[in-house]
Amino acid sequence: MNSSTARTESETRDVTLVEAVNMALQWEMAHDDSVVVLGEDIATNGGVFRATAGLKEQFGFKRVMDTPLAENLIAGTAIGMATQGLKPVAEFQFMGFIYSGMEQIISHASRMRNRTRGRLHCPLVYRAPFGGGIHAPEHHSESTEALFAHIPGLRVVIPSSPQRAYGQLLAAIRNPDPVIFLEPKRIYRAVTQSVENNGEAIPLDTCFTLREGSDVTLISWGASMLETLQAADVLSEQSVSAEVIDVGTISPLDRETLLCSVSKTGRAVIVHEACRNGGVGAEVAASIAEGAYLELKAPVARVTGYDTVMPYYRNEQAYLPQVDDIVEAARRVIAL
Amino acid sequence: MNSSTARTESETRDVTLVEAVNMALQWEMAHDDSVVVLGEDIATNGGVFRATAGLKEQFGFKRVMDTPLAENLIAGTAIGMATQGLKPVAEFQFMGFIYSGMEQIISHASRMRNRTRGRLHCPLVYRAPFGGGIHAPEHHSESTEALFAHIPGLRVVIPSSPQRAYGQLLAAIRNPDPVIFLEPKRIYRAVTQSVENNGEAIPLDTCFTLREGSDVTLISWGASMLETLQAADVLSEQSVSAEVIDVGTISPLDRETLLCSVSKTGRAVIVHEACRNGGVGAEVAASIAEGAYLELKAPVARVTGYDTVMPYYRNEQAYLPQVDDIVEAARRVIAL
Amino acid sequence: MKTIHEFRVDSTCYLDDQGAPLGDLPPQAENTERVLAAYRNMVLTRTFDSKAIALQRTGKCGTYPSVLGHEVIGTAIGQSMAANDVFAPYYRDQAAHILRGVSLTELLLYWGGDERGSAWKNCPEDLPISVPIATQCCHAVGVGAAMRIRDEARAVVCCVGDGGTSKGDFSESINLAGAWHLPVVFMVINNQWAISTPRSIQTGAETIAQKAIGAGLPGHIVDGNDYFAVIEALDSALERARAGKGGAVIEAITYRLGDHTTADDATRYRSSEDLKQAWEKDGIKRLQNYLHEAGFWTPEKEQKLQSDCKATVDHAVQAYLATEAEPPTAMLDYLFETLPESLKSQRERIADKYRGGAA
Amino acid sequence: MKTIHEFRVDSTCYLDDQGAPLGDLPPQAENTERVLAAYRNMVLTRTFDSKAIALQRTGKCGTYPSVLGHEVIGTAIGQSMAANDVFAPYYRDQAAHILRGVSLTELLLYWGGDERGSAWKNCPEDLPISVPIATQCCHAVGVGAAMRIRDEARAVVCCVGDGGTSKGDFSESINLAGAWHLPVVFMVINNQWAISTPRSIQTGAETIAQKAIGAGLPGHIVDGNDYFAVIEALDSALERARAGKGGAVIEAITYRLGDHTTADDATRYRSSEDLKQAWEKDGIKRLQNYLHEAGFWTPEKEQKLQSDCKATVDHAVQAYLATEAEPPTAMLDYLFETLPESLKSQRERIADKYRGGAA
Ligand SMILES: Cc1ncc(C[n+]2csc(CCOP(=O)(O)OP(=O)(O)O)c2C)c(N)n1
Ligand SMILES: Cc1ncc(C[n+]2csc(CCOP(=O)(O)OP(=O)(O)O)c2C)c(N)n1
Ligand SMILES: [Mg+2]
Ligand SMILES: [Mg+2]
Repeated sequence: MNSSTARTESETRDVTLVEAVNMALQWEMAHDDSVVVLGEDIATNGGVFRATAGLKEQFGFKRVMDTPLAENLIAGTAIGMATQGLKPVAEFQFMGFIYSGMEQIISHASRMRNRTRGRLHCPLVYRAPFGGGIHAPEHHSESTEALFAHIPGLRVVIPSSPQRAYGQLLAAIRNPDPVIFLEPKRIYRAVTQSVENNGEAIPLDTCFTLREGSDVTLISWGASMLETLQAADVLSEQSVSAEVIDVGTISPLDRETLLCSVSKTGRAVIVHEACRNGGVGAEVAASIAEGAYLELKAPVARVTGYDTVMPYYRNEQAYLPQVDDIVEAARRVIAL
Repeated sequence: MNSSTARTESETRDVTLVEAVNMALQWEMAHDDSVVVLGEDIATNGGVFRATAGLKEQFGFKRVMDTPLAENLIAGTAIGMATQGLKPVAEFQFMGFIYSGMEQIISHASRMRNRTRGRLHCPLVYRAPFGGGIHAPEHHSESTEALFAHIPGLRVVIPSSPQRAYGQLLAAIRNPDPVIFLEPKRIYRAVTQSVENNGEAIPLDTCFTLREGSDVTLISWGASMLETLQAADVLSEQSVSAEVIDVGTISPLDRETLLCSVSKTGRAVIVHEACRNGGVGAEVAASIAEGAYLELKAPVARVTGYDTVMPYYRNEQAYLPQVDDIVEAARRVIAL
Repeated sequence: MKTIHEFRVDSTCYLDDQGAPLGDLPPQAENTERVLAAYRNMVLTRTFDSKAIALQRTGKCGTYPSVLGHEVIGTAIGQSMAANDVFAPYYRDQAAHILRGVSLTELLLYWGGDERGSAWKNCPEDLPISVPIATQCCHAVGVGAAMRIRDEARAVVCCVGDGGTSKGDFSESINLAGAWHLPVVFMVINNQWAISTPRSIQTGAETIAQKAIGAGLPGHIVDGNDYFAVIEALDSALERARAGKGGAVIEAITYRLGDHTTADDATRYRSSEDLKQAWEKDGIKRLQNYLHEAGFWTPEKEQKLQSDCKATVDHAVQAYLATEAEPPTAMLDYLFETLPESLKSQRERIADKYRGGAA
Repeated sequence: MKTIHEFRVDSTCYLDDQGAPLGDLPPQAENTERVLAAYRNMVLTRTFDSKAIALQRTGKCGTYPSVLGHEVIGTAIGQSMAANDVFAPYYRDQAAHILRGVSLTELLLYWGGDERGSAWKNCPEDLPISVPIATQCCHAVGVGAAMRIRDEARAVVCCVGDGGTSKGDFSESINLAGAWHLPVVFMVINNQWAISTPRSIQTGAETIAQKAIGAGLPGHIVDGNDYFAVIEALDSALERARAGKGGAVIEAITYRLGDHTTADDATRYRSSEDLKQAWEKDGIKRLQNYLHEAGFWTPEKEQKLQSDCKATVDHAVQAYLATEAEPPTAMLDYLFETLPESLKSQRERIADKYRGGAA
């Protein structure tokens, strides 16, 4: 399956998260003819966030497809393609518009392998930018990753740095099962990182310990890793040593890394921007409370969005977890 | 709004859960002209489970509407009706077919009031039979209540007895906000109970303590209340006193009742048939571990379905939580 | 005001209700072997169908959707498709499945609550039975797109019921087939009912075929109980599709002669009069009469066929009933290619619990 | 093979690109006051539009979708609707909103990230702006059904873009309107683009109007830059709808003269040549020329109108800029009619945190 158009050589570049996504797509399409991309405005326009820029020029309309405006169709078409051995990477323009694709995702993508006892399977990736904080209109700020995390048969992967975005997206495309790949658009261009464009994937189903510490474990994913890391800095100035974990794949969940860390620190603070009730933080908290019961020195704290719709942008910062909130929660569990 | 066709008088009957649903619909349609019902096969056929039997005959096609086959349309049409002051009760034939309505439910029904700052709202009920154990084909056994519980602006109500079905459905219809009303079809006809057809609603947003006890709190909802109550019997034979709580409304969650009970018993076992990862049990467990940290004498246990697709019926019992599993979990937390 | 576009919906029928030709028959009628094979498949399907219902009634099978009234259409689908075409079925396509190579035992396993009923050995690329209505239409265009991306001369047949055409999946998919010139033939099986909901409630359109117009596809109606009309329409639509000339919508008109499924009681919502009239159009009887008149069929052959079919079905039923349930651990073994770490303890728990067999 | 149904799609245009009548005008042309009011609304809309873009460019407003090229259509909608009809808009309907009574300040609040921008005081039953494409179509038929259930002589106008017609919501909804004879007029605003996706990629159908055929509704095309064509089609469709004669689909053909939104750069995907040609069909200029020629308009009136519109817009902008953000607690105050017990502590937390105003 090595494409004749492959012309990518390993090079190291300083890139943003969204550029890393683009780089991974470009690498994999160049090295595997079965990879195709589809979605709204992804070909000629290169995607509204430019994640697919240049792909149409390099790989042509046959492999880079602007679809009609129908997310249910995008979700289902990708499934059909995948059963034929293609590896479709389908973009939902914003996570807020993925819901009409839910039936296809839940009833088919996640079940095709199980339903046919392995006869057919769905090696596809559904990409969607997600999260708030960019002054977007309503529905453009969703963080409903919990809905997907609850569906057996799906992987839900969330990168939080350019390097991880590159490596996790390659892994997601190569994974023989369906992956929901949620890109935190608030940090699409927040930082650049040097990424070697060498086609090396990094593992899924694993947490990443970004910083070691001994007093408390701060656990997050996606854009709020930014505030979580900042909170760790603030805590460190206050002589609190925080371990920071990026969950990376929120389902299936790497409970082992989480439990190891909490067994060491005895305390955990989970940070996510989705609303609290039934968020992924609930599963993480429940799992820690079950698995590290004896080691826990305080209840697991959750710093999350409120149980309401993300406000329009004038009030969105009041909804999003802030560095102070995380610091305060950490100090609270440590004080117990 | 008193209908001229009202001809219902209070009478007490022994009814099944599905009959209680029918009775509540009939009562409310007779007493409030703004209540209409719609869905697939609900009028002439009276619903595939007969929940709407007789309504077309009594109230006519204008208020009892067979729709074309499109769940997204059903969900959205009900919203349009609701903004006009009707109180639609829309049936999804099985929960497994609700997913194409997700966009309407998440993006509109749950947000209309908030979006318009109270100018418009959605006094509607989405009914769906849910859960496994009736030897049904694939997709007919879903328990994905967690997906709805995570959506701000929705109420998710689950009756577990004929009396509660009657009273909770009346409350749901009268509630000025959208309610997802999930009917545990495995116990649609499991027992009869004497229900007074008097139009009396019972409160939403509240747990029901079905049995008092002192050693452990067993928490469940829907069909698995059956096994949970049986487990309490078994435990009682073993001299373990179990308090049994029917959560009733899984969102918004009545944490107070749960915390009071666990503060007393010091132990909790949550039972649900949905898969474990990210199920409502996670939120309940996390909330208890947060709110009753000092009183808890053992980690909160969860007895749930496995993290996979509900198997086709030859193996469905191996998936569903059994009485033994609950008893075992209770004994385990008590032994700690 | 000027008219800028005009559209037509045509309808085809070759045999009258008794099976007598209404005029010239299409070339397909000359292939006697194929016509006879079609007839045999229809009878086998019907034999299987009544057996499956009987199994359900005696508690040996789960809810089952009778294919009564769809045998002609499914048979034509099975015959017109090439082995390397892909079938995107709905749940009432037994006649087509049989010709695609799905075994009767597999069909029974599926409706008998066993996932192995979809692990089809002989048509590995066909999509499994799709229960959520119309969702298979989106898969069908995805498969068609894969064929186009690879420049293959293959095609897809996608079945959907009259009810299913009301669901967005259908219109979104035919629209994509039109926009991308995909080799997908949509076969709408209009059996007049969606459970209890009559065709008149599904849509205000005079025909379902005309929905093709909004997608820029040709839409055509055939008598779904007339083998020659159905096979001709399919042969030519598939030929066009494989040749890169795009997809089509065919509306095959028939009547659901049975209950919706074994869980349904159709007498609650339709008259026995309608049903009786529909039986008079039965496509199997029609083709049998035609074959008789044409001299290709005899009562002896019929008797032999009936007993052969019965034997085939009985054999499949034995195999089905003899199939042990999968071990409960199977519920985790096919979810992912490799069981994730986090699920291993769940699998162990199931294995421990059911060591020595399911409960 | 026999043809059993035939369908036509018609198209209407009264004024040429310069605003000269191509023949007889419809009766609507005789209502000079209404025509002049239409013209004024178009100019006001365009004045508002450039101001909103300017506000966005200077950081005083969020992402904003220009209505450039849609003014004629929106104005005709606003005029043809009765006060007690219900409007189901999409997000590019400023011209119609203004006539419905939505204030310019409310429009700015909405795009400026403030929910109060949808708390419309003057058209309390109109549906709010719908961002998820085509979803409003389902609400529209729900509203229409409520009207029918109550036997009211009212109607609904539902707007959707050319892109939106690819989404199942559209076909499901027009299908219901056809099946239930609902008083809903679907106005498809075909501006040739869905962000970067040209009309040719949305569908293989020759026109969008023909999608109506599959729903059993009349489908008609109008020149969306010809006020007379649009208002005539709407007046008559709404009259029919209110009289219980069912719904309709109107395809109004125009061109999106601006970027998709202020976040978009249309030069990436379309040629300046096309854009230039589209400007030559501009409906405002056309109507202005017509009014001039007909003797109803003068340069002085034009100058006065321009400065009135500017003043009106400036006034609204001042009010918008002077509006303080809601307190953060508002995020919980409208979620339910009554705040559930379990959310009270969250509201208190917000109140504590932002005591004395938002951060
Ligand atoms: C999305 C979805 N909604 C509802 C159902 C329940 N259901 C099963 S079959 C059926 C009717 C289908 O009618 P039609 O498409 O005409 O096919 P037929 O059964 O007549 O062959 C319904 C409503 C389903 N399977 N999927
Ligand atoms: C369901 C959904 N998918 C995607 C989007 C993002 N989006 C916003 S506008 C738009 C294009 C709409 O085109 P069209 O319907 O033609 O309307 P126009 O903007 O041209 O007026 C898209 C894809 C959305 N808002 N909703
Ligand atoms: Mg049917
Ligand atoms: Mg457009």
